[in-house]
Amino acid sequence: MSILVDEKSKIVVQGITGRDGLFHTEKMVQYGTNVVAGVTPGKGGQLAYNVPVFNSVEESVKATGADTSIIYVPEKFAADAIVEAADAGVKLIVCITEGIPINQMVTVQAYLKTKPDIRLIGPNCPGLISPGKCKVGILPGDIFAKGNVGVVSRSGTLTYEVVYSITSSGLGESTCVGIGGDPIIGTNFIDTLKLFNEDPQTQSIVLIGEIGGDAEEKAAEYIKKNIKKRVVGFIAGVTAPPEKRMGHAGAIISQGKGTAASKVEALEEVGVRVAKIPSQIPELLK
Amino acid sequence: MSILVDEKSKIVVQGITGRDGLFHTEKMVQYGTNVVAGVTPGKGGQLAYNVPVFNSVEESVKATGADTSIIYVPEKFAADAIVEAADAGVKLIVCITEGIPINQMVTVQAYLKTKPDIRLIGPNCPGLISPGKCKVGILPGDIFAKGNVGVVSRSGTLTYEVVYSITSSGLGESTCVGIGGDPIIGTNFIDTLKLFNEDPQTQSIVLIGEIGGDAEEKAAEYIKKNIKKRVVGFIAGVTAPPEKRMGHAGAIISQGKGTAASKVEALEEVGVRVAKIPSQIPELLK
Amino acid sequence: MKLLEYQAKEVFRSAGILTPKEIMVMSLDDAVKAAEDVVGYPCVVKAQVPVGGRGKAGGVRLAKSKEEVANITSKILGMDIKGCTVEKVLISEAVTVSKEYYLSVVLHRGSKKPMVIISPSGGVDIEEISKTHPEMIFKEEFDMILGFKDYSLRNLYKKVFSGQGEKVSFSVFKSFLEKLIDIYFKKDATLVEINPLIIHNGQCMALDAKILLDDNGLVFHPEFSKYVNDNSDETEQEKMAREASLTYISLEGDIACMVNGAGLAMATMDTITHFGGSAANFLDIGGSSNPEKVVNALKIIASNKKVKSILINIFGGITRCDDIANGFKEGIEKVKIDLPISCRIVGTNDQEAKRIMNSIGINVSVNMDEAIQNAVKLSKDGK
Amino acid sequence: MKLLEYQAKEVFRSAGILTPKEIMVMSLDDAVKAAEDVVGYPCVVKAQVPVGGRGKAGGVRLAKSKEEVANITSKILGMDIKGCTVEKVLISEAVTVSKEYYLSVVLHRGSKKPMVIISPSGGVDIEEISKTHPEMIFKEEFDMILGFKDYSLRNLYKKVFSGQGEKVSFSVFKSFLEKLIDIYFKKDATLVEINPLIIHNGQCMALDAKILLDDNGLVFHPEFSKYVNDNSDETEQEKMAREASLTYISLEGDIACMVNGAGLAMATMDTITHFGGSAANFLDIGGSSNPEKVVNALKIIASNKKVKSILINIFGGITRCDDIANGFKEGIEKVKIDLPISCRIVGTNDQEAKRIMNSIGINVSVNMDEAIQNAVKLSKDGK
Repeated sequence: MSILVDEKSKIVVQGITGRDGLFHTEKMVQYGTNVVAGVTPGKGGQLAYNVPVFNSVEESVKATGADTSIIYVPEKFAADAIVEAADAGVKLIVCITEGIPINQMVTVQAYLKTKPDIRLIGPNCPGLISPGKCKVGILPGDIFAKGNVGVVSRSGTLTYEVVYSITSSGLGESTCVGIGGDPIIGTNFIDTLKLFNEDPQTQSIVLIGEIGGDAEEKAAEYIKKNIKKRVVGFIAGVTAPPEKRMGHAGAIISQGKGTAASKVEALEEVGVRVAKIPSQIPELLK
Repeated sequence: MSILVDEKSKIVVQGITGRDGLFHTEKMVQYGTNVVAGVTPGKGGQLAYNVPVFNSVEESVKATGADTSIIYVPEKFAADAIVEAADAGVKLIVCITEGIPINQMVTVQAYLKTKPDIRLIGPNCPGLISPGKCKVGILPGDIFAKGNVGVVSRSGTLTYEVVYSITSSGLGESTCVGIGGDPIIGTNFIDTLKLFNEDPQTQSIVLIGEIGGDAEEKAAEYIKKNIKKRVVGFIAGVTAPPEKRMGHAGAIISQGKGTAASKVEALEEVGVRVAKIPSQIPELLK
Repeated sequence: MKLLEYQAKEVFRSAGILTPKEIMVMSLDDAVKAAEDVVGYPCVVKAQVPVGGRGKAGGVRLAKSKEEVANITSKILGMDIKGCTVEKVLISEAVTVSKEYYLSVVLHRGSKKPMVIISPSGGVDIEEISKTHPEMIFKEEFDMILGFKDYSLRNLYKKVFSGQGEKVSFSVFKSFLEKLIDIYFKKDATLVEINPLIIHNGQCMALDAKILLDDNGLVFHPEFSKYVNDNSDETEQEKMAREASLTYISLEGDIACMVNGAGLAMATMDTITHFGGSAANFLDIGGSSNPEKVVNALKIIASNKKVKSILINIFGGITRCDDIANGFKEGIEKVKIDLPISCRIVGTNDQEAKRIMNSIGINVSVNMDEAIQNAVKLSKDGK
Repeated sequence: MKLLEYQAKEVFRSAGILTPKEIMVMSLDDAVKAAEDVVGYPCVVKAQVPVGGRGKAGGVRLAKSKEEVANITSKILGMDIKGCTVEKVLISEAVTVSKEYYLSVVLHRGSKKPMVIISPSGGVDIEEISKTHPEMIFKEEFDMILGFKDYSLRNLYKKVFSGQGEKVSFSVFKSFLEKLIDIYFKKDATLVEINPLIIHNGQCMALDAKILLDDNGLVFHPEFSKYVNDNSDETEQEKMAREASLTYISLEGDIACMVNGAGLAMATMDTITHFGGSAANFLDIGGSSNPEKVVNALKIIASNKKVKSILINIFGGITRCDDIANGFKEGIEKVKIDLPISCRIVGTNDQEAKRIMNSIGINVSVNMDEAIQNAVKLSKDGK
């Protein structure tokens, strides 16, 4: 099993002829990912690393049956690219692009709410990987090993660090999902925990959070009620200075949540083993 | 059976203390409809024709479990009243109010699309009735008889005329739904045909259309593909002057549809027996 | 409510939409003055009427000099176009046209939202084009959350503006569309139409303009009330009806109808025709039981000299039949009616209504077909 | 980016939001002139700094005469408030306040849309109120299709404005909220806050103003670029980092860190603390492999006199480790570094990186804990 992507996933790369798009298309194909199409308006008919390029996502889906899109287009056009993918009927949209204005994402999220069958991961995320099957994103493929640990993380390189230590310890991953660090993201901790809980391959789950927001606190509530598998956590930012405050409004909304202490406490309270430093995670999984 | 409303439906009347709201609450209660609550902001705690009045739909739903709302509030507030009902969680909203600006309904419809479990009937409609069980609207109860004919209509008094002739002929109705005559309405012919098709009590269906739009033409396509029961039709406006045109845009969109001739032809083509005058309907049903 | 061209263009200009330089005038002197002092030559003299086809009727003509403006305006002012007398003309700058586009934002019932329709083949033949060359007509749905979708609009733009003619940039085009949709929503319109749209110095310009306003929305727009008496191609009866808040449409026949509800009124007309008669009007007295409305309705239908018989068809629901009867009785006392009357009343309080009608010598049927057949007979007896 | 009060109020006024009469000045003379010529007495002298708590620090004071304005301004200009030197003051009309409200539009992560927060208990204690009297805080979600829902807003209005104080009508309140949300979206803000909001002659008036702008949106708003250098409570290193497009936050410790990725950078700081050390900064060099960024980063961390050792922690992914190493080599050649260095590099092209680092005499570890423990040790050896 594994979640969200596997060897059957058909990937279309939006922005395939850009610098990042082309580079990572190569890496994804080399990993064994089934990249069936690319999209760059005006460049339809070309090939990019042997992948056929189309003028629109709709054309690419019609021609190839792509069901998963990955977005590398610049931040100015990325929100629109998500909408285009959603309209074209792909089921999973992974947006790597960093720097999309937050209120553009507010609008896109409201739009996606009208299309409940479509899942967005990101933006500003490293993507996801089901080791040995499919890599959709920018994660370095060689640190992963096929295994039974599900990893979900708000962070990028910290995820690699954690996975590196998991894999080095002799364990492997079912799927690793980088959900992204922006305030407004598509798939969240809870969505991913639910999928891992239902996935037979996944035996334990690592949740990597960081300061800010209350996603970890909410995940803790969800874990308490629903998750039967072992969950190990790590929260980055215990020693970080407090987040820049969103005026009084930020304090009124957060009511003390959002600090690393609050998150660690919430997780430990529901039985999650929280590592003090990343290298402790493998032993907590055992 | 019957569709949409029956003896178990719990009705809340929005605008119950208004002239129309109060008058028709009385008529509905006298018919045997289970009117459990009324709403008029600022008049919570009062009784209106022995029905408890609440300040908001939410309060009324919490207190009474109302699942169906009927709206009699003035046109200026009616679109907002639909939204309030949808937010409060009633499943069926019947909006009687006439004169709601069209683009307010455009906005409300977009909002309702995000709440797929909620059904709107109207606006600018007479409501619906399942004879002998429940009347939600302004239809004159005494012309109906319990029976097996499902009636769906864009019109108001013309519906009464048709029902009068059906009932006078010795037949009766399962449910009669007035879907409303505005350009933008909630439940349409096709939605209602689908329900009638699935309803065991309904043995035949009467569809009452009129000139303008292409709802009847679309209904004909749907009937061809899906409806197994006998359908009898009537289209008002065969001799009416052509509708005031929506500029060139109207002609470009309609492409000749919208006339009575087009509608009659479309219906007859799929086997619907179309009456020339309302009084022919009962014999076509036999 | 339909705005006349010059009124729609006033709305356009306040929204920042480019139009030719132009002035609306109501007299020959003002027309010449407008051309001489402001607009210049050549200019176009355009009849301002609420009906289509004015071009083919000779209501739009080019003038190259003071004499031509005077000559043409004097011909157009007072001209009859499809029953409307021209009282206003627009003296409009004659702009060089390299290519005519069609553009509109219109309510689309099917998708329940506004739709943009655009074609690179604009001009008077657009409806014909839409039939013979549907591939030249492009449509774009407006999304209530996102507005215009960039990717989709770019595709549209490429298709529409890829041909011959002066160029317009994507961002100019997009911001122009946004102004149109803004007008559509802010003014409670159901149609905002430009035909032809042209590209002039890299900008979109509206050479003509049509706006249909949603009557239900007029209450929010006092700015349009000054136009209400201005824009109607209505008959005398229709005008009386509008002032009395009744829905009345003049027809060619000789049986005057008074019905409650639009659907039943249309079905009544259809049934009249079915039985060999011909309706003189469509009249919906609405759901109210206000007797005064009935009095007014009676006045209006009786004022039509073509009428040979009167048909009353009432199905009481909210409408109380006795109220209708009382109104009718009052009306008959105020308005001298020499015409034969056929009456059908059924529904709420119909027994009381029957008593009242009988008291003024009118028989009441409960059967619609019977009453209509009677009205048809009465309309022919008099001939 | 945070706008200062006077900047936020400029935005408010262009959106039609009422504020007191006020002028921003940067000198004593201008302050007196503003009070004398425009604002009048009494007036309030308000320090313009990008940090909270200026009131309690004495940065907001009432002046009743020319002398008081001069006296107070001279005290406030140049004052230090939480590390920020006051360079600007606002001379503001002293408006009669019958009651203080709190109002903000803020991004709400949970619901993924903006939310309105409003309280009839505004003023400096609003955060305390939100804890002790949560029932005095009202929230209203903005809907991306409907905007504000009338029924819901009416409920809110009744609750908030039912108490003592000057009255405001529902329609004035609603249109005021719509202006705020308009600013929120049109300016790509994540917070628009008014505390206190007052009712003045039946209108809503903003006595204070705070706007946080989304940095990702600044590219669409050249109108704010003039404020960029103005609004920062940043240290010298932070300023250098901003100019080099790096994310740097000054901390109190003595181990300078250079890490790629914010999460890993935080985890690195946490691990330093775990092993008994203390980080001198947060520094994320980002996902790029641009060697120049590494050079700049090195310059910045080395310029902090408190630093006792340098820790490099790189996990290559998109970032190529050899690029980092090359940048570091270049930096070491340009910037004289006397500090001991602990280095961990792993990931894409790490072997080449190791070779380069070795060539300049730096050992490379593959183990993060090991490198960090080493950096902690190095930071203590020097003491």
